[in-house]
Amino acid sequence: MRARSRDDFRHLLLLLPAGIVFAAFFLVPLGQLFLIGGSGKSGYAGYADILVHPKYLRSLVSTLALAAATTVATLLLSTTAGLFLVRNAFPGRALLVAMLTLPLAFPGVVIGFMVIMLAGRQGLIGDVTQALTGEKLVFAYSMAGLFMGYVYFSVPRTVLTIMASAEKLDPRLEEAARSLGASRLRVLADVILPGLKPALLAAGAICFATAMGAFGTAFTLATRIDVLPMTIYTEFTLQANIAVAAALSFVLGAVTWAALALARTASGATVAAAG
Amino acid sequence: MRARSRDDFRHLLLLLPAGIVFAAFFLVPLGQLFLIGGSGKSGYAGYADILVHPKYLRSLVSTLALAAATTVATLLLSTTAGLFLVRNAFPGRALLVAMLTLPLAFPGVVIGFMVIMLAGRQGLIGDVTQALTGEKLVFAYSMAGLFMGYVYFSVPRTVLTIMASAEKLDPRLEEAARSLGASRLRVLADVILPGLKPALLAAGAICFATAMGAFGTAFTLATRIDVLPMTIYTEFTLQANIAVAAALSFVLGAVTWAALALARTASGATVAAAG
Amino acid sequence: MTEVARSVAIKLRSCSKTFPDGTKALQPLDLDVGAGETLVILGPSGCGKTTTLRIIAGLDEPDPGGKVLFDGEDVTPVPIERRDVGIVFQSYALFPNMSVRENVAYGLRVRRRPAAEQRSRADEMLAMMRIEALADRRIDQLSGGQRQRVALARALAIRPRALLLDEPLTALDAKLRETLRVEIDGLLRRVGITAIYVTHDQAEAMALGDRIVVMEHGRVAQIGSPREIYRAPKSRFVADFIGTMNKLPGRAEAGRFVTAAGSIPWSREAGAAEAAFRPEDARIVPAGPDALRATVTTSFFLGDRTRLVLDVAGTAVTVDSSERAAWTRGEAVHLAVPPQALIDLGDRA
Amino acid sequence: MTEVARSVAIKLRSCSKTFPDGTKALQPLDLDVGAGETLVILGPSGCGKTTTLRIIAGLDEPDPGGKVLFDGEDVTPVPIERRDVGIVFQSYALFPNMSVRENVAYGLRVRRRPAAEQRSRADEMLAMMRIEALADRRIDQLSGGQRQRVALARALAIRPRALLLDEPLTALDAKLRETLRVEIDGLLRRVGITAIYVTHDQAEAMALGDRIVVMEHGRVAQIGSPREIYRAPKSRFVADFIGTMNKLPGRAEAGRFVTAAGSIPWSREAGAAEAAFRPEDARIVPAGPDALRATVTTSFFLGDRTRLVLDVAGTAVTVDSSERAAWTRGEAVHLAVPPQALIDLGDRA
Repeated sequence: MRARSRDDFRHLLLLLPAGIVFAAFFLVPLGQLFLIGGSGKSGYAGYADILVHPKYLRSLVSTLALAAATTVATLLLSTTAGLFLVRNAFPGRALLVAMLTLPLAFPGVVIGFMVIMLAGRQGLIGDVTQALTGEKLVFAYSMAGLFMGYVYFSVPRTVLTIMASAEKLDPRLEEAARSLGASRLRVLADVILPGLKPALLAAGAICFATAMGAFGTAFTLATRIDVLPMTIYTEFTLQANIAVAAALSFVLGAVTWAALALARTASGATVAAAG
Repeated sequence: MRARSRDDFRHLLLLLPAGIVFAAFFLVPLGQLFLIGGSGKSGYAGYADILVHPKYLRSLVSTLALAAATTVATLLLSTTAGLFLVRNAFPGRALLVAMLTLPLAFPGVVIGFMVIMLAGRQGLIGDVTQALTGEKLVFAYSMAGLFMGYVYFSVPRTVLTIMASAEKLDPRLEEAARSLGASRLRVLADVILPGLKPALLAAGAICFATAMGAFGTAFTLATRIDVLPMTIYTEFTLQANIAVAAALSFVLGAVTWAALALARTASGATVAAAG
Repeated sequence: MTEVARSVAIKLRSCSKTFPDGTKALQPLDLDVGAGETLVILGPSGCGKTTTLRIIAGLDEPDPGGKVLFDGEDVTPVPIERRDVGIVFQSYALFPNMSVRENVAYGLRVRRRPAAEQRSRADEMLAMMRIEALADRRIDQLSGGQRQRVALARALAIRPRALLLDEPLTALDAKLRETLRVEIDGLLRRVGITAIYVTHDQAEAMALGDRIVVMEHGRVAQIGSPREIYRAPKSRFVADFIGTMNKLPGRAEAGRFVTAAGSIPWSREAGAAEAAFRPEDARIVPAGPDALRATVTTSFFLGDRTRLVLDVAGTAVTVDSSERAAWTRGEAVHLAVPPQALIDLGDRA
Repeated sequence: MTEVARSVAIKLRSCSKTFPDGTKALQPLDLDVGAGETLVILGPSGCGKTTTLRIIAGLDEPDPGGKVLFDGEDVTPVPIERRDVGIVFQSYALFPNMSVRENVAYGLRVRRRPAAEQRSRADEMLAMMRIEALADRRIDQLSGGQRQRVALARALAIRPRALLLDEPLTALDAKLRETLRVEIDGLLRRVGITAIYVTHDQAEAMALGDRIVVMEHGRVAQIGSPREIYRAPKSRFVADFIGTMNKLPGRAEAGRFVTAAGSIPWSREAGAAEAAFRPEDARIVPAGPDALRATVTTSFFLGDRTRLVLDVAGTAVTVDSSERAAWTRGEAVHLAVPPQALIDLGDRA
């Protein structure tokens, strides 16, 4: 498909108008978003104001922290589980793997709903802790609940990615390392984890992007949770502060896009975010 | 990694507790969701009630219709654009492809926000149509706006998937078909589209699942839009109708999961949904 | 005998090819292929052999001024869809979404022939390739050898004017490659179709070609029958590329070739020269006036012969011996090369 | 000479292997490998050759009762990490996240040797494989042949007690395979390490092995030197697997072997028999009392010889001729096989 003569594609020129419409379709909203972000009282300095205004800065920092924590926890859990599932054949393994994909089918609202059922005021965790310690543990309506929901949502996809990658690792690599005297732990550190690196980067980036942008879960848990998508929603819908909402949106998009681009460059793979 | 002696993995048994916690972590919330779905006035018949009660049925049907329409429109647009981008080298191509990934970085709330900026009361489309026809076209606060937002969000990922797949098609297949006398259109129908089928199925399933479950966009556009995640939110948070919300969640999850499983079976690839 | 081919004579006239990045893949080339002839284009990767094939097929256009003629008719502007040539690729290029029979019938389906004709013609082709039993299989159920047979059947089903094969055996393992080589040879001779066969494997080229075109850097290095190319290579490149060739530096003088390890008879004009010869033409002999002194470096038992690597005054020389004797490393031996086996590759550089 | 190896004698005693699904991959096997010997295990896929290698390496355990002895010491329960053997795989198995030098030094790094020693030892090994210049390359910048040289250097850097090679050349192309085969042969002889080399390629086995173990269905079919195995195959399987073997049905009677196409001298006890012989042992001769009548089916010019396929009373017989004559399809010829070249594969089934 590379070195073909130009006129081979004469008929494909017909697609050019489609290409232009397509580019416009994408670029116009983005451009407009950026322009509106600079349309507030302080003009384009509005972008800088975000970093100065404590309310917005807090929202940005806590969202980043939440996304980072979710990513780390998800990768730790998923790597352990993924390696375990690839390396061990046990009855029910296929069923377990199939069930892993179930949470993927639930929207953020339902995930939030599940968090409340588990860690809410009438939740299972509350009941169990009350029976055990006399005190009711309730953390659904906070960052901890959001963290739990995001991890719950992200682990399945990450486990699947890691399993697919682990299955493709050449077992000979591991055997060669062992023949050279490497212990199990060294094999893990020197062979297996480096082999999984592209998958870990890709899955981590998607996990991070999802956690940065998810809204349904946060909204279901509590309207007071101070993450960026909630702040944007509040500024836009409830306070009609459109310029700030646009600037925040643009910053959120840029941070997420940078994370995805970084992972893409590091892993060489195509990484697509979920929102 | 297959035929290995059991004790080779002695140390991996240490992971077993992690495996059990992991399974519990996933299955408990799902199980509880199902139980709560059957805890309403009519018990497990509550699941059947969804299909009888016009309000819920309407919500289910319109969500399905929206998701299906989004999927079809996204695949049509993305296939055209993806093939065009793979087959044509032009200045700025790399930049265009990089920009394609931008919308992936924006959460649903921001997508909703963009739709309002384009097709809302003060939107660009309204301004343009007023100038041209004297009448202002406003469709942001309806299913049409939601459709536009979802397509906007889904096209980039789908284009990337289709481009990756199109680049892997063996150009010799196409050349063989041409040597046998096939015209361009026949090559498209007999060779290229069948070759893209797994990618189309996978991308279509993710697109469908995303459209089924997205909440932020709908919530930003209008609280009156009657899609399933909104209905679930309303029943759960505003009307405290927990059993109905759980039953609706379970049905939504089951439909989405079935679509993903179908695509997975048909394409043989691992398909993961976004929410 | 099934009617399979409408063989044409193919001519290329000053066909060159420059890629968009400016690389000259092919220097202006004239080539004549007789109707029914099997012509093998042989060369290392990047020598322009595949480009030549693609120009004949109509997949690439020659630079302006180049012409492709089928039986005298100028087909240069005719796209591949209407050139009526069968192509077989290294990667098989079978349609994975069709059964074996549907693959073979595809050319007729495109031509809107009746379904019954499509089916009978496909089955006839499959029978010719002796894979009737596979007609209803999916492509991914076939082995590499079976796939290439299907690809041949598919290319021949449209009664092409020529059959073009681009490294058809390269993806197969050694044993299968040999089997299929014999089959393709039989098929091409039976069908009598004009065939152009591109390969980098000299054994394949020798076994299959009526004539061989050896290419180097976008130019023809030599055209000739397999025997001519093997026995009388015109250049160092051809000599090195085809089979194993020993090259011994020395001086020609007074009807002898003189090296530091002794001299052997050779009538060539006097001067510094390089004598080339094939491993199977040299013999290990008792010491004598017409033999060179040598030391055994290695010996490999290859079953049907023993391959010796000798040190002849510092030059490594390979000799194939069918004798049942065993040699040991470091053993001193004597080497004779009959004068008629010596090839003159020109004066030493 | 670099100190490279601490060669051990390896013994297997009644090692069998049953896979979890019940397949018997290996029947109880006894095997003795001398210190410094190169033993080639040869056989088709699934014959148990790789299983045998993995048991010696410590990657697989033999079924209970089997024992692996290194210089008399029972290493059966010793895991591969402490068995001190070097392994080279078909897939190279180089660590892609390390440079060439880091790969070679890895075994010493694991053993916590000083950095300077790691580096000097790695460079010494790379120099031995003549790839010093590649020390700082990334693995994905290397060709297949270079990768396998790095893998050899890495395996030898730890001064292993034995070197185990699992089809090390199978992933390379024909020309490179031959080059590297010569190199590995030189290396093994120079280093004098006990080497066990698994392959399915008989030419490789013949060229490299001090002794060859031919395996079939998890059992040893024959053990012997390359010459013994080629000249005196003990079974039909070995005869078919090593080189090309012609098999002609007939009757032995009164010092002759009688076929429908004439008879040739052969002293064997009378009875229905099958005479086997190698393509290079038969000769095309003028008609005579000790020659068989034959018809030419095909002839391939292979450069150094011509391969003829003959029809001898309905049986296809392959003959290699180094004569410069040309034969045509259908030509009647006569075939002589010297009696000492005839191999008796037992009475006809």
